[in-house]
Amino acid sequence: MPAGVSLYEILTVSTLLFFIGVYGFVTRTNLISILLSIELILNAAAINFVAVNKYLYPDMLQGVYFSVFIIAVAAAETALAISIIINLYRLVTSVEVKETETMKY
Amino acid sequence: MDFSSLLLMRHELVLTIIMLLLIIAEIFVSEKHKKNLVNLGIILFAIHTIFVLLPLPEGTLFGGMFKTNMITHFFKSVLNLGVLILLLQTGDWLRDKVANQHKTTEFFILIFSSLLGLYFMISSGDFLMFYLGLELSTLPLTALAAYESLKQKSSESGIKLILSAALASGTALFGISMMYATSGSLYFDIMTVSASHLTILGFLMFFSGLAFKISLAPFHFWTADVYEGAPISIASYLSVISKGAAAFILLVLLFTVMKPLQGVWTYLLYGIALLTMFTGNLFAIRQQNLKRFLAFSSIAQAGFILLGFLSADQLGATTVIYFVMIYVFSNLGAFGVVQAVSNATGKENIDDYNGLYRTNPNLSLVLLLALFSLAGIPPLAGFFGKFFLFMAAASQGYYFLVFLAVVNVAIALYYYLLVVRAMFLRKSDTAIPYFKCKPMMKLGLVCSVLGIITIGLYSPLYDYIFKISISLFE
Amino acid sequence: MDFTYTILIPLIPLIVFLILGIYSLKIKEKAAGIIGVSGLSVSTILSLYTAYQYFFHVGKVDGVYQPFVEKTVWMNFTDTLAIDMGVLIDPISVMMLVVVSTISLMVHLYSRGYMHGDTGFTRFFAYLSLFSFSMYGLVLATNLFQIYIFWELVGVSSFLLIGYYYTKPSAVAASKKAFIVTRFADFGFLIGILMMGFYTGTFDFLTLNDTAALQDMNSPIMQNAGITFMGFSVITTALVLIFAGGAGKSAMFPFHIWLPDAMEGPTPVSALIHAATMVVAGVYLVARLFPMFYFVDDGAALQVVAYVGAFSSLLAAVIALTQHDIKRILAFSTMSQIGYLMMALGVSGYGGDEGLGFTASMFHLFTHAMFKALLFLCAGSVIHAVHSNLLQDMGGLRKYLPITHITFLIAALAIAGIPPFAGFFSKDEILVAAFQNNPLLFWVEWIVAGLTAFYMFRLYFGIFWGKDRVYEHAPHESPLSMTLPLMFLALMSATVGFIPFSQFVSPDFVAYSTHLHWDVAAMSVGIGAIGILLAWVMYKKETTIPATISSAFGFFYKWTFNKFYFDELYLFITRQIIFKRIAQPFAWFDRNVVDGTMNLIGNSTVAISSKIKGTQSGKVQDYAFTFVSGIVVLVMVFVYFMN
Amino acid sequence: MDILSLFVTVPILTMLVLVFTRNRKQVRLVSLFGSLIQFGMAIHLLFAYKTERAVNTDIMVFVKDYVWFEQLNIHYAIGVDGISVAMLLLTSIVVLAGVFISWKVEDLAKEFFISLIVLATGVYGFFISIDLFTMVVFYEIAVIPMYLLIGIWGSGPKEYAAMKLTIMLMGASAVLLVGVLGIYYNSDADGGPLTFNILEIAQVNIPFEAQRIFFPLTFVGFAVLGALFPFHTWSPDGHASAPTAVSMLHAGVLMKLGGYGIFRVAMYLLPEGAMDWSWFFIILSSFGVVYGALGAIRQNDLKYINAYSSVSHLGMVLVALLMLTKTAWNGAILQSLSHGFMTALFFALIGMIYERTHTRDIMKLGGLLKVIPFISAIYIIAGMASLGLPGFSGFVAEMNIFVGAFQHPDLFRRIATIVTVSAIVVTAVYILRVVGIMLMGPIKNPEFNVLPPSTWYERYGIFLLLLPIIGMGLAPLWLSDMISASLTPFIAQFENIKYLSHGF
Amino acid sequence: MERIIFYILSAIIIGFAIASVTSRKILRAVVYLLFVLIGVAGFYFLVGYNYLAAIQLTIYAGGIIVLFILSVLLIHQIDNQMDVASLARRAVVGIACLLGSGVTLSVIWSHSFPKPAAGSQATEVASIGKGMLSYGEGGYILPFEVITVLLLAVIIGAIIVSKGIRLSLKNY
Repeated sequence: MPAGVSLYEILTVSTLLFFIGVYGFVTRTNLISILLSIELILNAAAINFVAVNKYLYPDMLQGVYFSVFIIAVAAAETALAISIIINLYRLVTSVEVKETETMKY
Repeated sequence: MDFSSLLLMRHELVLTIIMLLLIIAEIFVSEKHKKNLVNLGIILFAIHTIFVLLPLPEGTLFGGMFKTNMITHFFKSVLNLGVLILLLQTGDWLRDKVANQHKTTEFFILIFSSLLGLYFMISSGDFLMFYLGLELSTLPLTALAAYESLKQKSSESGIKLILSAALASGTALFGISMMYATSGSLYFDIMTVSASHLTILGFLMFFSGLAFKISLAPFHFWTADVYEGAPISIASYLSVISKGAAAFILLVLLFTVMKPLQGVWTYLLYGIALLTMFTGNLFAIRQQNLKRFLAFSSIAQAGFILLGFLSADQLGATTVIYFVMIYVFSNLGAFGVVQAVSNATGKENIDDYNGLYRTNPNLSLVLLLALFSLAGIPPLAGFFGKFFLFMAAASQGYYFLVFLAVVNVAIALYYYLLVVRAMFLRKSDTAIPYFKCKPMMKLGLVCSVLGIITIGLYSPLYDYIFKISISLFE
Repeated sequence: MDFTYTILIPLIPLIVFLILGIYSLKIKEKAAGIIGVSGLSVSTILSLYTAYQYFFHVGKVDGVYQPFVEKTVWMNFTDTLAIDMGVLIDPISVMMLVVVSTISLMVHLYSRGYMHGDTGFTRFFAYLSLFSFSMYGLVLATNLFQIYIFWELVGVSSFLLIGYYYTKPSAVAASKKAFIVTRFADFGFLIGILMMGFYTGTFDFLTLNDTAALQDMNSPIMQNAGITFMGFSVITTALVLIFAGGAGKSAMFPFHIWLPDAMEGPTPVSALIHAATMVVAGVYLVARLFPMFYFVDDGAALQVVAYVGAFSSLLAAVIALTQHDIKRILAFSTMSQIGYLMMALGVSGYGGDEGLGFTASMFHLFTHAMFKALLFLCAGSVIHAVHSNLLQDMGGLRKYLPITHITFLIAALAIAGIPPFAGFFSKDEILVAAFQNNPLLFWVEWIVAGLTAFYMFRLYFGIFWGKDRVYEHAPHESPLSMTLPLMFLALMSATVGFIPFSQFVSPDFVAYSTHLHWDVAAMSVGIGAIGILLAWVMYKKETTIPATISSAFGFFYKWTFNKFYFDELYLFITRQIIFKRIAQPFAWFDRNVVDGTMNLIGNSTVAISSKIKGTQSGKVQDYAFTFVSGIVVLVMVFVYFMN
Repeated sequence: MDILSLFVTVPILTMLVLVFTRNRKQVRLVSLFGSLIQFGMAIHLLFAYKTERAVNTDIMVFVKDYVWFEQLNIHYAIGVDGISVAMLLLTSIVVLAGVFISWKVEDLAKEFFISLIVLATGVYGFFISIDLFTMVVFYEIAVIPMYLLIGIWGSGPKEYAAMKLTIMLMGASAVLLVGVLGIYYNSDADGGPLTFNILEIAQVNIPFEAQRIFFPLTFVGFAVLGALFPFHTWSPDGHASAPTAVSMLHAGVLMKLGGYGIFRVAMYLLPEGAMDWSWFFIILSSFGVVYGALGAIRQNDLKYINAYSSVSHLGMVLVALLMLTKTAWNGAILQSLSHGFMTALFFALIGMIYERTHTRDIMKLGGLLKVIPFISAIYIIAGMASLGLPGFSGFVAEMNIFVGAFQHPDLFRRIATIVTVSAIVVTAVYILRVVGIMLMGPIKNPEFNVLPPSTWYERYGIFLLLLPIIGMGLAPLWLSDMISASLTPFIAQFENIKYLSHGF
Repeated sequence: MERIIFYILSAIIIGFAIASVTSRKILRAVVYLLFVLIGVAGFYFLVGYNYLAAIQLTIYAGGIIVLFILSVLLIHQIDNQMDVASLARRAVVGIACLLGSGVTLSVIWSHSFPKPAAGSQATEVASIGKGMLSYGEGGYILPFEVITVLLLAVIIGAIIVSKGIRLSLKNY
């Protein structure tokens, strides 16, 4: 493990990353950029798994494998989301979030 | 391990095979016989449902990643039954509205893969399988929610669902990583959960992921919009099958892995249950669109389910499973009628149902029974489920919670009666004219009505669940 | 000798009532008359036979009349308390049997002529039979609850008979008034019964009147008499409340207001119910419980009876002076006479000559029944002839209605207390009793005697003398069916005074003999004569004296003419206070406050639900924000506040 | 099949047959036949009970107990004592009369009778069950059909009334449910097993703290159905909008569930709670007695008048129950029965008058006695019965209540009693007001000069209800003895805690 | 030395993350995200999980980012400015996120992790591949199979969502 780098610092980075993602998710006005923020969140989780695995339970690779699957799922998710977004774009020629507020109350 | 033990995965394997068969059939069936694919899919699934009813030994596979026992087996069969009824109700819609878009097989494959995900989630032995099952059960549904790609609402609901789902799973992952950090493993059997703050943090974030699927307040907002936009069958699937499965797995996890955190999740569920019931009911009161209406009612129902968790004993577990089962049938009945009417006339508003009884008495009766069962009116099954839930909560002395819950029952009865009022009391010149239900739809509705009437009165079922649910506690 | 057969006396009218009532639309007038009269005559014969048997053969055992009781349990309350049904045969009940039977039979006969051709003839006879049944039951009652039961039934039949002309609003109003006022009195009666039952442990008259127990200070009854409830001795309170019930039926002040209006009923009814029988039920009730009234608390309750009676008689007599409706005049005279009876009971002692008041009261009840019924029937005959109730429309009728005229005169003399007519003897005894026990009351009643004579003869002269009025058709004497009862009753009124009553009726059932007190007799006859003379002077011919006097007493006249505004007072209380000030606000409160709260709960739920709809904004980002902040809040709660 | 379960199964079978009927004629005949059978069973049960009681001294006879949900200790347990037998008789008679009265229902006749019979089933089941769970089940079964019955076949603001009634009663059952659960989870106080069975719970000494918490819940839960003072508002609106037969069943039978449940569950199982709370509820209910009567004075709608008088009469039931003396209890049961018959009769008559004149406003009516003498005469008789005239059931019941209430020595109860007794005057006022304005007096509206006379089925319905009123009134002994014999276990419950020593 | 690298990496991650959620040009946002991902990959290298880092680079940087760019191009969003949420909204959300991260961090820092167990698993590709395909304890063949189904389902889903229009247009 990297000398002098404590688990706390890594977790701090991931936490910040997570909440930056959340911030993006909530404030962006464009569906695709919301997807970007989701990637940030997922990465934060992945970093956690790896770090925990490395620092605490290095004898098994559970965390690492988990991150691998996270990445795969993230890819699938993104693909599907983008296809839906594009479909929406074909319907209303826009990918603004405000296009998706017809159903409410 | 020898491969005969793969038979423990009978559900999953058979379902996968069916999916493959459907793909092959899709290739070989000619253009004009595409409609028959619907029947094929339903028949195959019916076979599957019956076949997997065979009893099954307990066991663990893949180094503890996949666990199966009587109760999971039973619950999977319940899900099968539900999906079967749902498919029966959906068949006509697929055949008449969709077949010519070459989407039938895909529909089945997606539904089945989502169901497969639920299977894996239910019998997952570690967080990884749990997470994959969750995703596998959610992502196909997002596609299905956006199924009617010509409708903006459909795409909108798809987007809302997938974005919320992604956020939820992201949060859940973050939580899981925290629990991994504190409890040393991702395998349910190995991990040693301790009630430290970090664990609580992780647990709460992970819980939010499941709460999203069960649509508990404040993680429920997606529900109504998605239901409204999605095809009715998908809304029905979301509210019945996936919600039920999620409730079940939550039960399993809380009662086994998270047992050390009971001090936390008891209060958590106490608060969440109240919040959910009130939110669901208060929103449901003023809904016009029946899909939204049912969405909120199902949120309220989820709130009721939580009452059963509070008595962390076998009776509570039994009651929850029992209630989920009842809920499956009742809700399927309601959605079935809505779907039948919407297929025939495209009307989905409560006001459109004015005077329905005088034109379509049988449909109205089915809806009446379903709604009364949801409202918890004896002698329909819903009453028994609710009463037992209240008993479970009261057994730990949460009388005040029970009181508020029953007040909610009264509120719920109010808006269920609004629908009944429209159907029975109101007279309308523009009432929906009489139309004949297709045999499949009939079959589906009859099945759900049978469930609604019999499950409550037939106590041996409860005893059986009680007997097999012991495996949660050893 | 057992008197079980006396059960038939009430039962026969009941059967008649059922027959006539159920088939009231089918049975024709003639048949109805025959059925009714024959049924009642059987009862009458039985009653007279009973009287004969009781008084002259079996009743008296070595100088004391023994009560006979036949009863059976009707309903159990507690181990001790129960309602019995049965007959109690003792002097006063037998005496009442005679009175009721005689008058009732006469009225039945009379009505066949009076009600001739009326559409509701059968119904009328059904009601009459119902009343007779109830009255008999009341008379024969063996215990407080039985008497209360028939008490109510009497009230209902009176209600039905007053409201007989049910299309006439005034009649309906009168019947309602009569029933409700008496019902209000019965409220007190019932409470009294309840207290009596609780503290004495029995409703039975014989047990209650057990003089030995009443005189023995350690007997349970007297023990309980010591208990006080809201400040008064419980038994006394109970007795006063029971007397209140009697006052209601007997139209004593302050419950008297229903009686004048009750004259809306057909005249025979007034004669039967509101002159002779039902109105004296109160007197009978007090007489029934006389030993209790006398012994408990040294007759504290009895004092109340005496003063209420005296005041009522005075009040009624004064009011009667100025009325114009002949039936109302008679009604007030009835009230005043019953005041006499009550007063007499009130001043009576117990045992031997002491019991004179009691005897006198019963005696006067007997005679009064005769002549007052006669007066009413005569009035009926007059009204029948001139089709009006008002004095102004009458005059000089003596030549048209000879029989009525004579009989009326006899009755008037009787009530005025002129010897040798019946009223003289009974009234004389009453005055004597008062004179001996309570001079104040004596003087009051003495004046009342004068007033009575005056207004009765004002009536007499007003009707039969003076000059003719314009009659649309010449008045003619009533048919025989009506005059026959008149003559019979006239005979009675003339003669019954000579019955040695004290031989039969006395508080302790011991026969004793009375003798005339010349001084008192002279005073009463004198005042009576004065009254008659005044009336002669003022009313035999049309004079201006009445007008001048009434104008002289302008204010007082106005008050008396309006019956001292009691009706208005009660009307004010009911309409203004109870209806407007209480019931109306209650109704409002119910609609708006109670029901309002319920509706408010519902509406507010709906209101809340539309308030919070904004949170379901349809913006997926807002959902996400709630999602995450929800987690954060939960974390904060569980990490920081729930350790 | 035991004799009691028939009371549930026969109506269900009737329903099933009704489902297959084709025209209105068949519907009528089937439901008439069914209710006749129920009537017969009730009569038979009455005599069977008397004979059985002679040899059997248990608290309940004909007891049957089938395990239903084993793990939850839920049984289907049934049994009757004198009280429930009387109630069953009442129910069967009123149902039969209701069928007669609603002979002419045109619109959706089949559905109408089916819902009517569902209601009846619930009531029967409630009266025979001695298991709290089944009791609650039947309670709600009985309540729910009211919504459809009022909503579909009602008049006036029927949707509002139906919704209000249903929601208020269901809210009440909410409170009740908490109470029942509370009782259930305290039924092991003596170390025994948890149980829903009333007879077994009665043997348990439930701790006082629990009793004082759960008594009010149970009491109020039932009392709303019994029209306790602040919670009575569903009843006027509901009755006013309901069709005739429904008003009859509702006021005649359904509202009796309240008093019966209070007696059988709240007071029998929680005596100390009853002791502790009785003062409060006595105030409410004795106020309600006068309140209802005064409320009736100012109403002009016949049904409103009757609804408020029901509030007053049933208030008397509650007062009597809380007086805690045997006689008063006896009176309470008798009052329930007699009010059941009387108010059903009233609603039947009101329905007939309304059918003929199409108004229920007494100010518009007048002199009916001349036009429809039969109905009017019966109305007067019913009125007399309702104001407690001797010879009718009302008198018997009220006297039992008053005497019994007076047996209780403490001053507070005395005053409450006197307040309650004062209602007899007010009752007379509003009854006579109606009689005077509507039946007597001149005919106000020329078109009411000729009205159709009463038909055969109306007469049958009327006599069915009138006979028991008079029967109870003339010969109360056979009934009141049967009931008071069944009161001993209740007495025992209260003597266990020496209620006199609690005092006030 | 490694420490400094770590700080640089985290600076890159955080900085570009912020940039990518704030930048008003979507393409730029995508590129910033790419940098973030690369930073994360760097971190994986740093902790010695080279295989994971490789996957991160290939799938994420290689696959997903390209997907994003393609879609951005597809919907002609390259150079138009995205309008941003109102200041108030951003402020509220920002504060909330700061609060959230504060809470989380405080919880994390207050938690004392156990000492790392000695010895470490071999992390070269071969062993990972074996683990990926073995079905015993610590074997990941089942998830591997499940993820294939997942991908299949997602592909089909993507197909039906996007395939809808044309055919249905033809049909309507």
